[in-house]
Amino acid sequence: MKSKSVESIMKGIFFISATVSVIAIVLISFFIFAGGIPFIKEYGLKDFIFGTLWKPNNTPSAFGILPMIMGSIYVTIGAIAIGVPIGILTAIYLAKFCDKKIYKFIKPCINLMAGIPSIVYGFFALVVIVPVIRDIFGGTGMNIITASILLGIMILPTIINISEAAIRAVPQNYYEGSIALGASHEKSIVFVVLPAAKSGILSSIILGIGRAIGETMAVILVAGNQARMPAGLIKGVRTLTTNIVMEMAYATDEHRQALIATATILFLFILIINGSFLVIKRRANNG
Amino acid sequence: MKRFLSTFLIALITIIMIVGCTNKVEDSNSTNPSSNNNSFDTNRTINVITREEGSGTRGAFVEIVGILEKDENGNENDRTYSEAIVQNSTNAVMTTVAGDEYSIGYISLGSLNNSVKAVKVDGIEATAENILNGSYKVARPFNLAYKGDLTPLTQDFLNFILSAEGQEIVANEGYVQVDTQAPNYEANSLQSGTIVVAGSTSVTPLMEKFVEAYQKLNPDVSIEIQSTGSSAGMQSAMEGTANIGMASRELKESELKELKNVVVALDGIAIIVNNNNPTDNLSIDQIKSIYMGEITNWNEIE
Amino acid sequence: MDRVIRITVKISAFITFSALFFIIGYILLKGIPNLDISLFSLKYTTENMSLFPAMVTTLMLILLTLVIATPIGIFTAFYLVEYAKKDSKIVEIIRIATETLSGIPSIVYGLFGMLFFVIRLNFKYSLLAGALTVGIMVLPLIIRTTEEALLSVDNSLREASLALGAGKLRTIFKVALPVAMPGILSGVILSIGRIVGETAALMFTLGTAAKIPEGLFSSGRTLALHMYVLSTEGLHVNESYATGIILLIVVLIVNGLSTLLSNKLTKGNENE
Amino acid sequence: MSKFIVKNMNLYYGNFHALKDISINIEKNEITALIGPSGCGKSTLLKSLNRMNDLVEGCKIEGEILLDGEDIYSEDFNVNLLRKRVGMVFQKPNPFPMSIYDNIAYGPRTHGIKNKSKLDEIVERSLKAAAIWDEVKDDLKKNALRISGGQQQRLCIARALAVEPEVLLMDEPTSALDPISTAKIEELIQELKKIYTIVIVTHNMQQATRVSDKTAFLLNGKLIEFGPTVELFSVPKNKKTEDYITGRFG
Amino acid sequence: MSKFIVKNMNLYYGNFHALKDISINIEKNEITALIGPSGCGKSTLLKSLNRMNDLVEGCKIEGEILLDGEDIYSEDFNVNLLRKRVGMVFQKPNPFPMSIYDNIAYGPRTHGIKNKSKLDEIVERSLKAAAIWDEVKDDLKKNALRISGGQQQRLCIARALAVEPEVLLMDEPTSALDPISTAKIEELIQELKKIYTIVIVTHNMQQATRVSDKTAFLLNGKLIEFGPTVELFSVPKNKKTEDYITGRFG
Amino acid sequence: MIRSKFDKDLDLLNDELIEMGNLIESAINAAITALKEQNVDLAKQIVESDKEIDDMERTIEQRCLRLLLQQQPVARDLRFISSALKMITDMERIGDQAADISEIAIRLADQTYLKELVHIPQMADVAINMVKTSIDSFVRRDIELVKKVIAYDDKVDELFDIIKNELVDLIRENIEYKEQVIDLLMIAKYLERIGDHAQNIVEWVYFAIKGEHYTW
Amino acid sequence: MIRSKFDKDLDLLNDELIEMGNLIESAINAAITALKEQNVDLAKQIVESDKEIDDMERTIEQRCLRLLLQQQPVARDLRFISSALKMITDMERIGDQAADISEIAIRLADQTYLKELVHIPQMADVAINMVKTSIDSFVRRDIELVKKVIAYDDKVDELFDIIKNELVDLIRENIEYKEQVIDLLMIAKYLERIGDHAQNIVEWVYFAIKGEHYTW
Ligand SMILES: Nc1ncnc2c1ncn2[C@@H]1O[C@H](COP(=O)(O)OP(=O)(O)OP(=O)(O)O)[C@@H](O)[C@H]1O
Ligand SMILES: Nc1ncnc2c1ncn2[C@@H]1O[C@H](COP(=O)(O)OP(=O)(O)OP(=O)(O)O)[C@@H](O)[C@H]1O
Ligand SMILES: [Mg+2]
Ligand SMILES: [Mg+2]
Ligand SMILES: O=P([O-])([O-])[O-]
Repeated sequence: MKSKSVESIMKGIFFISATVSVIAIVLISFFIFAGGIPFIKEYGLKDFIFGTLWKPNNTPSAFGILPMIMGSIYVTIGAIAIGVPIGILTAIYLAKFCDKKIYKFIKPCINLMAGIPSIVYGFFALVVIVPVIRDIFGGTGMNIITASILLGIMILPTIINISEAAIRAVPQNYYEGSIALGASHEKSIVFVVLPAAKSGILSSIILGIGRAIGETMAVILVAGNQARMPAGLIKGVRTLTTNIVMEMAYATDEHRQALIATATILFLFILIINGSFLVIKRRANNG
Repeated sequence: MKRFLSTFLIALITIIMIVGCTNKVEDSNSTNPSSNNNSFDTNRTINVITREEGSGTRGAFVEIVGILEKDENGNENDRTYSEAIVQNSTNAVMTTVAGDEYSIGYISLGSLNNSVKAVKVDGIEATAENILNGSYKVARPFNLAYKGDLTPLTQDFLNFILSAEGQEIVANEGYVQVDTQAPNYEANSLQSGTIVVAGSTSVTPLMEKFVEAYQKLNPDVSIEIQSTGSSAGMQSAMEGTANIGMASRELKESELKELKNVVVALDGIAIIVNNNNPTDNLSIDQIKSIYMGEITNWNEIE
Repeated sequence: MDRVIRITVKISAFITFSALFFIIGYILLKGIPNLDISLFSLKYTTENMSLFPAMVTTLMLILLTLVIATPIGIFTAFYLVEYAKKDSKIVEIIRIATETLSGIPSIVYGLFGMLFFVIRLNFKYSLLAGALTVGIMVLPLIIRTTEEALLSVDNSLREASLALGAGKLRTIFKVALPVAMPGILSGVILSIGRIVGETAALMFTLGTAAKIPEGLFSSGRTLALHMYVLSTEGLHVNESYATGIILLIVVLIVNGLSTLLSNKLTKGNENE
Repeated sequence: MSKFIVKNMNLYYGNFHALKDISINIEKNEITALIGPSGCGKSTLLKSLNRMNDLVEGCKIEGEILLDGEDIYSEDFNVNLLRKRVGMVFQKPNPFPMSIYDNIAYGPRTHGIKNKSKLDEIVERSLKAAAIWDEVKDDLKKNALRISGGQQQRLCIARALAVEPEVLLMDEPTSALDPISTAKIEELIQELKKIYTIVIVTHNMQQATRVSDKTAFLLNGKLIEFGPTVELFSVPKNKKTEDYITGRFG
Repeated sequence: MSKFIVKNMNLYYGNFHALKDISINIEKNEITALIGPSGCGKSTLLKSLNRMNDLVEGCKIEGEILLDGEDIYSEDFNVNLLRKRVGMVFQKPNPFPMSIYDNIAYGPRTHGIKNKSKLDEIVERSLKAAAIWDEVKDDLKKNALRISGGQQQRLCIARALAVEPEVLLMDEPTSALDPISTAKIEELIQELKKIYTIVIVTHNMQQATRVSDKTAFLLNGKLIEFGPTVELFSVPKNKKTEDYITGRFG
Repeated sequence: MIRSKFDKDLDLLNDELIEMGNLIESAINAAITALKEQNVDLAKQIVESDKEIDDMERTIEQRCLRLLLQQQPVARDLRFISSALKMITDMERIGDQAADISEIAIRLADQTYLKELVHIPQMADVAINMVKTSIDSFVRRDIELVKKVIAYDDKVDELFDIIKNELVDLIRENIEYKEQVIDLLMIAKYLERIGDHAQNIVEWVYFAIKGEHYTW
Repeated sequence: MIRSKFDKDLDLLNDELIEMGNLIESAINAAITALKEQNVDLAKQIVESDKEIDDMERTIEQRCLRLLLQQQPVARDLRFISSALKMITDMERIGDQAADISEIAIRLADQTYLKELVHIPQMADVAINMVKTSIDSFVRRDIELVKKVIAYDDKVDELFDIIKNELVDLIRENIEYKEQVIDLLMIAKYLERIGDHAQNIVEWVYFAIKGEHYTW
């Protein structure tokens, strides 16, 4: 039974491959936690998470990351508020309103948008968006709004591509069924097609949020990055990821550990967010 | 749909034109800095731009300007204005200042170009000579660090950098020599092998020049530069992933425990403002007040 | 109502496309004047600021990463879709793992890659460390898309193959895989996009040496890193923008090639 | 009385001439069956009656289709209203992925009915009319995708009825169903005839004989024969019709 | 001579008792039809004959199924070989998305035939046996998805024939086809009977009467009646059979 | 609920068959009465009403064909419909026979019977009984009644022979009545045919019920 | 190629009907010959072979029912099959009639005919012709032949009346032959019935072809 043994060997290989991501997660967790937990222990979890002062180079230094946690939350919400509706609506446009010729031209552009490195976005925002915001809102032009707009734009390709696929995957017969009841094209899409695509759209949002939280290189340039509690929409802000990326290059000793600990907290947040979305999704699928 | 497409294309063209034009305006500004001064509104707040915590540039800047407060217990407190925008690269600071008439920042002198304007500090222009002669105070060292004993190759490379030839490169690149009377480089023998240099992005451009010159003399030597940041450089040197670490700041105590360092150049720190900003000169105190948030308005400066 | 919907949709689309064209226009405007033949010199020097090594490194990294991640991703998907019992614990765990992986910010990958591959395994800054790091990063993408693609393969095709007396393995490779290919490919495209655009995770793993890596354990820099490095000190901003254009072109070519390939593959599969 | 009058209608999909000079009268409160080999244009003809063909790019129509004397393809004819008046049921049951209640209420809501008790009443009436009320009345909140295929199809009929159409178009409404569900739907169709005018496309000749009053036989886009069903199936006038219905075509 | 002997077979999907004490003999070179309402276990019974049920998680079988006297569920029975001997054709035509040629050659290649001219010969023979050779012979490189549904189904039959099975299992092979294609397949099935033993599941009672020699009626997993087709459809012995075939079930 | 239309149609068919059965039953009944009572009007009425029976046959035939066309009947439905299709031929023929008898009755109305009609009414009784029973067997789907009818047929044949011989004897004695005798003989023949038809009917009833032909 | 099985079955049905037609045609032909030539053997043979015709009827009937069951025939197929189903009753009855005639022939074989048989063979000719033509009309699906058969029927009825009167007259003169006369009368009646049946057959042929019943 030669073929049988080949079958079982391959099955073993497949299984081992499948464990790679688990191993990766374990390793990442290990290194990130191993790097972060000693510091957190020493500095005190409460002081670390709820401290509002981030002065790593002071003696004694202060490592409170609440400003960054809040900053991340604000900016992510802002990005979602901007990127999700526009992204989904654009996806609707691409899937249901756009004619073929335009689509053929635009679709690769959207894909291109996904491939543009974030620093390009960052400089673009710094040169184009920041002055506009400054003119409109005054101040430095580097603030939560700018960062949100930039992130909103950056998560567009993710949201558009996945949502569009989800919308296209909705069987045409739902749409036809609605049209045949005398509902207009627009109503049919909004009230029948979209709800039917909600699971796919939801995962596009999740991935979008992931990208928004994780994105740094661009945000650094336009967020202002002040390490203090967010002071308003038109004031600068620093997020967890920017905090890490920004100071990692110069951080030493405790400072460096504090940054890794920031990564640990960030990692925990990601786990929590993913977990809750998993639950939501499962609910949505069962409901 | 056709209509949509055409509006779209028109919009696109307009946008490109606008971007293009603003670009041109910028260009004309830079060639003719004073012509547009009249548009500068002195009643606006100062947009302060600083570097991130730990940055060599910032470290030198806050110390020299006196923003870093030290008390007798050895406690240090960086009192940088909390509303100051933090950018984490020279270029970001420059671009920000270039784009914001009311902003002020500080950058490595070696990176200065005409998109922004360097102001005099206490009436002294930021130039290599002025730093060398000590009249311009705001400068930082470019450190090279290594662990343990040097290999002959690395030693030779360091020798080259500190030689007259090496220091000439420093001067040519707009940085400040540490030794104007350095001896000539003596090639012991033709060197060969590999060196990994890692660290400061600020030092990197200079290091690239060193490397190119050195390789001209020793074609068999290959030198790899990792431009990952000062601390990462020190880390690499400590861990041995790099033979030489580069830092654009003083070494920390913990680093000094493990590493030996040499200063190969000084880098002036230029205080920059927008080209449209009529301000040409700032005193150290003014700079300090601006960066501590005590002066927040351009009209407070005189 | 209908008008409102229609107009909102169109306005949103307009916003998206404006943003997109602004960005592309920006890169083109900044980059085109700085494009110079010397940027394509074989060797990087401070004179030519050649982006050629970065281009080659980018391609090498893409290739190596895909060589590492694609089989693992596809095999994982095979396991999940074709072998594992639905709703079993293992599947659950792997799924949570992949979802989590896909949510981790790239800087965390960078940190991990540096701590594990570069330092712990002593790979130094190298192609391999970089490829492994971004490999893990794109793994969930490939797993996910492959899984979706496999799930969308009509079960009746598998049954047909089995009913002909073919074994499971043959069925997977000869029937399911070809049909799922376009889907897998789209995952690969996304991954390439991610690899090309990545900086944070690569800086501390691949390193930034301005040369073509001589081997797996040699460092290099991708176009995105090149851009980053050139721009940070503000000394070579122009070359950086020029690199941006090349990067866009690379992305366009890779996307185009993949679409072409996927069209070729789907041509065989499409209904009617 | 003719509900629909189709006069010298020609339909093109791009360059493809899908329906050729069709003239047919569809009588009120009758069931008209459309039969013919695959691709002969049955669905196309059906869809031209409520302008579902508008969704197809490059579809061009010439000639007239009058609904109660009004040309449904004239400029000022409201398409959405037309589709409200001329409901449609598809080959594959296609309930929306929402609750049974919402499925039925979808149409009325679309047409502006918001009142809860009014909606309740419509839902009940429609489900009763589609002979599925008893099976689902205790579970109106249930997702419509969780009922059986046959029930889904009746739900779709109920959904179509909920907007109070005058005509029901059915495109092979039972071809995806098992014989028992099919029988139920056939019964239902005959019940509905009392109130609605029905046009049904079917591949099942026996079904056409069972449920319809008139039958139209299409071939290659042409209307070959049209007449009372029993006559057409007993003594077809055209050789082609006979060949087709006796299974000797092709 | 009995090709298959099913003896007191019970089949469970998890806790669900899907087939209850089935005993049935399937004769060589006969066509046996399985009929019964949806969910009665027709497909399950069919699939148990070539162990396609192995793929279903939690599927348990008790009792014996003998193919030419050998228990196909015994430990040392090679499943792949079984499936080569007992071919299967599915409800929806499911050609592989490759060329017509490769579709047919897939099975033989699987079983180790590499020789090009041998494959050519098999392809031609199988396509001829499935009465589709004339329609595709000039275009064997064509993607199999680009031929019509009816042709696809015959292609699938040809594909099944290419591995030279002894038995052909068909699960509603025409339910997705139009009447004309259906007629062609029915003709074909009767041709094939000369060489193969055929078991066919069908929802179409007339089809069962037309094509089969014996018919088995299943209800709720039980074999209610089994006998010569014409007899079963003319004078069913069991009231339940009669109720079902006359459409009075449920 | 299922197939209610079909069932309704079948019920209708059943009712019509019963009605037709009643029609022919009363037709022969009336024909014999007319013969016995020499009632010309009644006889004429019967001849008239034969048209009704013919129409009935057409109606039923149509219905059967329509059901075959529409309902793809199998098993008992197919048997029922095809039996009906066959049965009505016999029923119609019985109607014809009754009309034929009535025509003779009209002819004989002004003649005095050369002998009191004994055996003919007797035979008629049996024949009528057969028809009645055959209809009953159909109505009740009753195999026993089928057998009874088949048993009756021998009686009819027997009676026919008796009558024939009797009539043959009568001719010799009443040669002037020869036409009457021949007519009566014809009546007897008709009655015998009616018996045959009744037997055919029950054979179809038997087939409809059992799915096989009656064998003796 | 399509429905070839069905077509084959229909062809078979057609052939069987023709064969049955031929059988009954030769049966009556032979019966009349036997009668004329007083050939007992032949007559017996006919009586025997009636079973064959009965079997044939059953076979055809089975086939019709099977086709109805399997093929869901419509239009001309349905008409053809249902006509066949009806026709065979009449054909079988013609066979019966031939057997009945043969039985009488056996009885009369040892008697000398009281008069040369003139009209009966003549009537037989017509009846045989009718049967023949009806079969032909079926074989050729020929409406003209149908009409011809229907026209013939009047002739048969006419001849029957002539024969009846003739026989009635004969009785008086040859009272001792009364039984023979009655027998001959019966034969005439049978022939008349054969004519009727032939007419029924063509009516079904007409229906099969035209889809409607023949109206006069
Ligand atoms: N959207 C379309 N574009 C181009 N041709 C089409 C389109 N829809 C249908 N056709 C063509 O028009 C003809 C009629 O199609 P239609 O769907 O009306 O056939 P049908 O009679 O309903 O067939 P079926 O029984 O298979 O549903 C076919 O030849 C088909 O190929
Ligand atoms: N994989 C499975 N797991 C659990 N139950 C199953 C599975 N497959 C089938 N069943 C159940 O077994 C019963 C018989 O299923 P089967 O598919 O054999 O029915 P069928 O007679 O083929 O019906 P149909 O005519 O709808 O194809 C059904 O009640 C079905 O719900
Ligand atoms: Mg259609
Ligand atoms: Mg099944
Ligand atoms: O600011 P750097 O440390 O990269 O020079």
